[in-house]
Amino acid sequence: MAFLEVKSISKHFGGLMAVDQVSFKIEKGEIISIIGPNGAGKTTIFNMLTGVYSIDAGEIDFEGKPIHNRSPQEVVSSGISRTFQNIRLFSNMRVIENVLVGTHIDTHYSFLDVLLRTKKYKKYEAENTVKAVEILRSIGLGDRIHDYADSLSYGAQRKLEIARAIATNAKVLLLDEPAAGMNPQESEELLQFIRTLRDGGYTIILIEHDMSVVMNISDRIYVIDHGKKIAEGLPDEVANNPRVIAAYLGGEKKYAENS
Amino acid sequence: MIVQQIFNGLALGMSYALIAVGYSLVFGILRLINFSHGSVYAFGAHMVLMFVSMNLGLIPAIFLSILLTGLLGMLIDKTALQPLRKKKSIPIAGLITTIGISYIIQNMLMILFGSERKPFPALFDKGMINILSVQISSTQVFMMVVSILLLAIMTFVINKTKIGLAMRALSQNVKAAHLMGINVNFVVIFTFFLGGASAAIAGTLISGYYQIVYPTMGFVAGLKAFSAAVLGGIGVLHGAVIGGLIVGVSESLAAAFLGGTYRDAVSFIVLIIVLVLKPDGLFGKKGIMKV
Amino acid sequence: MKNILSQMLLPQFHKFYIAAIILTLIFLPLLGLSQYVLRIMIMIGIYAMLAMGLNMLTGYTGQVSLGHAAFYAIGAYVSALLATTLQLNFFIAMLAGVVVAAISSLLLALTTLRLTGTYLSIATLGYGEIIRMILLNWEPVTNGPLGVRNIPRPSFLGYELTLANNGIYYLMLVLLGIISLLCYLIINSKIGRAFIAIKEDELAAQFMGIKTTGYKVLAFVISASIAGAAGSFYAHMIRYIDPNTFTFDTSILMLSIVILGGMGTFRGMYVGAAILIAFPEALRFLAAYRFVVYGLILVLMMRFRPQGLLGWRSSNPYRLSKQVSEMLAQEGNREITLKPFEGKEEAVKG
Amino acid sequence: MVKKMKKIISYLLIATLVMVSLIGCAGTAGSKAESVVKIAVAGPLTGDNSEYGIGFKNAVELMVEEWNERGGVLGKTIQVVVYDDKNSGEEAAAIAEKIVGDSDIVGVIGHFASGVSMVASPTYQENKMIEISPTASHPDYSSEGDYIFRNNSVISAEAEIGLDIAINNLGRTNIGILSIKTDWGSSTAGITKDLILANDKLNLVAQEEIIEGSDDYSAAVTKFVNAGADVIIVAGMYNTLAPFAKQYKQVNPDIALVGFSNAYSYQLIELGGEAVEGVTFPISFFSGSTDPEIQSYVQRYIEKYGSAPSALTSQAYDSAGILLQAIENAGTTDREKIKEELYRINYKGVTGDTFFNAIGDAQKTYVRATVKNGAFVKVE
Repeated sequence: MAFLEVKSISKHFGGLMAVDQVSFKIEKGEIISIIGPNGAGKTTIFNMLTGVYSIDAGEIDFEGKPIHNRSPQEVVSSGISRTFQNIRLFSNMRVIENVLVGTHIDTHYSFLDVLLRTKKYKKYEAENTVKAVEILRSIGLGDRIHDYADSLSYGAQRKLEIARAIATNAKVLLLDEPAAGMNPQESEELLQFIRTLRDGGYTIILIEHDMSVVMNISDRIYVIDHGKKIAEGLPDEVANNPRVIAAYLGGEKKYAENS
Repeated sequence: MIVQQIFNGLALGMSYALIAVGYSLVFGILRLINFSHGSVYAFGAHMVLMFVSMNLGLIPAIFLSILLTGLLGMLIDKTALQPLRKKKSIPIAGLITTIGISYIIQNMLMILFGSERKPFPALFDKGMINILSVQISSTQVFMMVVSILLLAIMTFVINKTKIGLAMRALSQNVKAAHLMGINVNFVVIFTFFLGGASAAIAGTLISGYYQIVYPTMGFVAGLKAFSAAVLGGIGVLHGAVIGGLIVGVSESLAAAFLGGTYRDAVSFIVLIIVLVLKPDGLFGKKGIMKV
Repeated sequence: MKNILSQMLLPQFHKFYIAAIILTLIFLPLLGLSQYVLRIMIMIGIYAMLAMGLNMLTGYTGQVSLGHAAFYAIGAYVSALLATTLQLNFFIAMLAGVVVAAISSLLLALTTLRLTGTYLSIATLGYGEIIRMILLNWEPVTNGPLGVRNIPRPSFLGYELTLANNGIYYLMLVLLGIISLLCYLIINSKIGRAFIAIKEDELAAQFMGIKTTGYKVLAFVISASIAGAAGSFYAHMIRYIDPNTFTFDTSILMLSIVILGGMGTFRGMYVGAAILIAFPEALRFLAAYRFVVYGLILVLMMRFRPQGLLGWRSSNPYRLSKQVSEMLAQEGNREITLKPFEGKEEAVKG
Repeated sequence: MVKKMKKIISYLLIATLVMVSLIGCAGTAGSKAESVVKIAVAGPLTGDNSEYGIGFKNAVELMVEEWNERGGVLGKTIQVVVYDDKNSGEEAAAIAEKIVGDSDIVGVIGHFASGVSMVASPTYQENKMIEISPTASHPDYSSEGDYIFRNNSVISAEAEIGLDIAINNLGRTNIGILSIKTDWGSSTAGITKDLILANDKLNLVAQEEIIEGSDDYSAAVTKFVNAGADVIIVAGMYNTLAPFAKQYKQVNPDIALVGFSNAYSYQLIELGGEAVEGVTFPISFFSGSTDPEIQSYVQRYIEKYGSAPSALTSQAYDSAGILLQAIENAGTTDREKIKEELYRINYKGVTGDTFFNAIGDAQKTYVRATVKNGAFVKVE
């Protein structure tokens, strides 16, 4: 049994089949990528995985237990955390506070502890703060902890989102176009960081519409178009798959017409 | 007696429906609760009164008031709301702004016209009509006819004209509408003009029926009309009318069976129940959450 | 000149300023201020409490309540009725007022769980009106439009606190102090962070594992409890209450203070209350226009300074506790490899 | 740096604002002139009920003007100090402190609503400040203390006459009661109801309450019609009575309506038009009276303010007169002495002969008036 297994999940909005019987699996410590043209249904898959949308059919199992149709909070506490395509940081909070919010799930003190400032409160606050600083240092934001989140550069904000996701004690990270809007150098740094995460034992699912970004990093690639999985396999296999090329060309063409 | 009370409620509900259309119109396009609508309604009624006292005659006074109140609606959008959209403020900023505007208008009316109730000319008074032991006043019938006419015109504007098409496009997706070359600010401002004009019409008709105007007349009536709009599915014009009728009737029945002091409470309870159980209202459509 | 001024704002002086302000407030009545000025100070204090409470809900958690006068009213009525009918001591009556306000807010919050944003605000508005209708109509208990009279003054250890002996003033200071402290403790904890996260981005907060609904309810209850306490104090201070004090206008005044002062700040609540309560007294020629001014404040603040007059971000560094600084210093700058969460023991190991 | 400057400027601005506010609050104690007697007027000059507060102010200023023309009181000029309580208890409490802090003030005419008056009256009582409210109607108001007076009709007396009008002047016995949900309206309805139940000849067919803020009375009208009422006693101001009459007469033109002196205002006719024809009420002030004093008062009032005085305004006018007369009788501005005089006074004013009973309620004599051809006429 795979670490995380998605079995032919579907979702439709009204008459539109947004995701149609998509399946994939990922083993512990792997990086897989889900790619496809804009509007193919990639983010919808993330939304189904993380409990934003209910699924109409299919099953999602994590560590052998079903996790579909749960609330986002339950999904997070089972060990799956995500980032967003359009960054969703707590922009009026400081960098470190953003990460501290991530440690919320593992902070077990009561309202009374808060009012009385008990030992328990102090212990958790201290430990979590240290943990947050460590995560930020390791991701290269160690000198920015006092800054406000929205004062960071675009690339740094994406990193902060990942740091925040890590802070939730995640085992699986779902990264939605993490390199979007980055210059090649930034994006290479980020991919390097993702690799170190994998080496540390994290399991990572990436969403990208630009295939070239994930070619060198993915253990496997799944290609989605119009809500359907059209190809899967090693990066090289997928890159040469005629259906994928057609979808991308067709997709690009359609996209060009629209804009 | 129940039948008579239901008819009382329908007549009352028609007045809520008239006001509710304005809420629905703006909400349908902008997803904004225009809290100032109630005071704009009071403004419209006061303008009629002012022009009448200038001896312009009733009909020209009404038309001037509709025009001026429509302009007030445009002014509200231009000065207070458009900048918020430009800045992409939080949605609640719009609500707070319109509450502020409603305070400004209502209290300016109080300062300029005095807080007391003032007589308003009767519009169309031909006495009572008797239908099978139920009595309806001719003014109510007149009101109903005008309301339906107004609704028909609004529906026509929205569904059959070019600007209506633009309004509908905007209500679906502002960004896309903008990309398609629709002048978003113009359409919104036009919507506010329609909203203001409809408030003036409502103000004239309702004041003409009760023959009373005063600056705070829009507060409670506005809230109830808002309940009506929500009940019918805010953003849906015919929903506003049906919502208005339901609120009116339930209020009338509450007054009949629980006592007159419970009627306001009943319409607020209706509001909360609808919000909680069916926030999209009777005829509203459900939206998809986007992440 | 410029330099001296900006030097004066350095964080190390803040404690000094706060201490100076508190001392001034404590010694103020000894300057022989007239009772009229004291009354105004007390009203400012009450509205600062109310704003403090609303701030927890609106300023920090982002849920705009347009019916907060309801909780103010519930606190006032419960406390006043218990004190007049059962001769309960002020402090016990106040506690009861707070509890009932909390329970009623819990009921409201639980019924409106599904509502967000504007819809929630409108529901609170409706709720506020319904509570006023109940106060007006439930005559056997609330005495309807006749109100509750002869509410006893607060007494402390058998000593009656009045305006003349400054007791009421000091009671106000103590209450405001306690409420401020409670808010401070709550905000600087995971609860406060959860509140702010919900305001900033509710969905992202859910993905941090925050049970957003629960925290929103909590914010409601905290906020309503504070309003209840303020209401109870008001009732015993003013000694006669009727439903007319607790209208939509009162709710809007509270909201105006929070918005003017600066949502999500403490300083803004005191200053906002001071400005909005004192200004109609000071600028009498504007009295007729005061609601116009409240309206203008809402409009202009939203337009030009949505963060409020005092709503700037602190430029001080984030305060790390001594313990944390020591732990971090020990660690030095050693290389850290992040490892996924595997079990409880390793969970918080650095 | 710019940010810092902004911050400094905000701080300074706010500090100034707060300072100005506090100084503004404190700074009015000011000039103490020996040759002046001050009386305070407190009522809602702004907001929803400003028409009544402005009426108070006008009336008191008119009365004071008359006295000053005659040389003032005790040889001193009388000065009116006006306070706007915005019809809010919070405001009234602060204003009361301000008034008692000014030792030149001998008495207060105000406040308007009972609830507001009762927030302020403990402060007046404690500081031995005379308060005469021309409008407060809460049954417990005047028992707040011996310095607290009411120059308003006592509800029970008025209700009795109202009922007598229904029976004897209008010849009706099937009575409905409509009341507004305020302290006055509820008390009046309660007392009227008890009176009807105590009288075998009368028949209480329906009782309805309404909350101010809605102008639709159709539900109440339908209930009264169905209950077979032939007369309705309306415990409401002119702004309730007029629209109610309009809506009722559309359905049943034969209905008889009885009002209270609170509704006695030229605005009743202005708002109600034909519908208020025949509405009858007990009044203590009749602007059409042939009494030369009243005629000159009404004339002066219209000359100065452009409209005829209402009953409530006239009660404020008399309240000021009573207070000034008491000062004159006492021969001093010592408030305790003036208070004693107030209990002894029998004042012949525009609202009839007035004297206070032991708890400070004005005892008045009533006449009956009705609307005929768009004007108030006395019923003989």
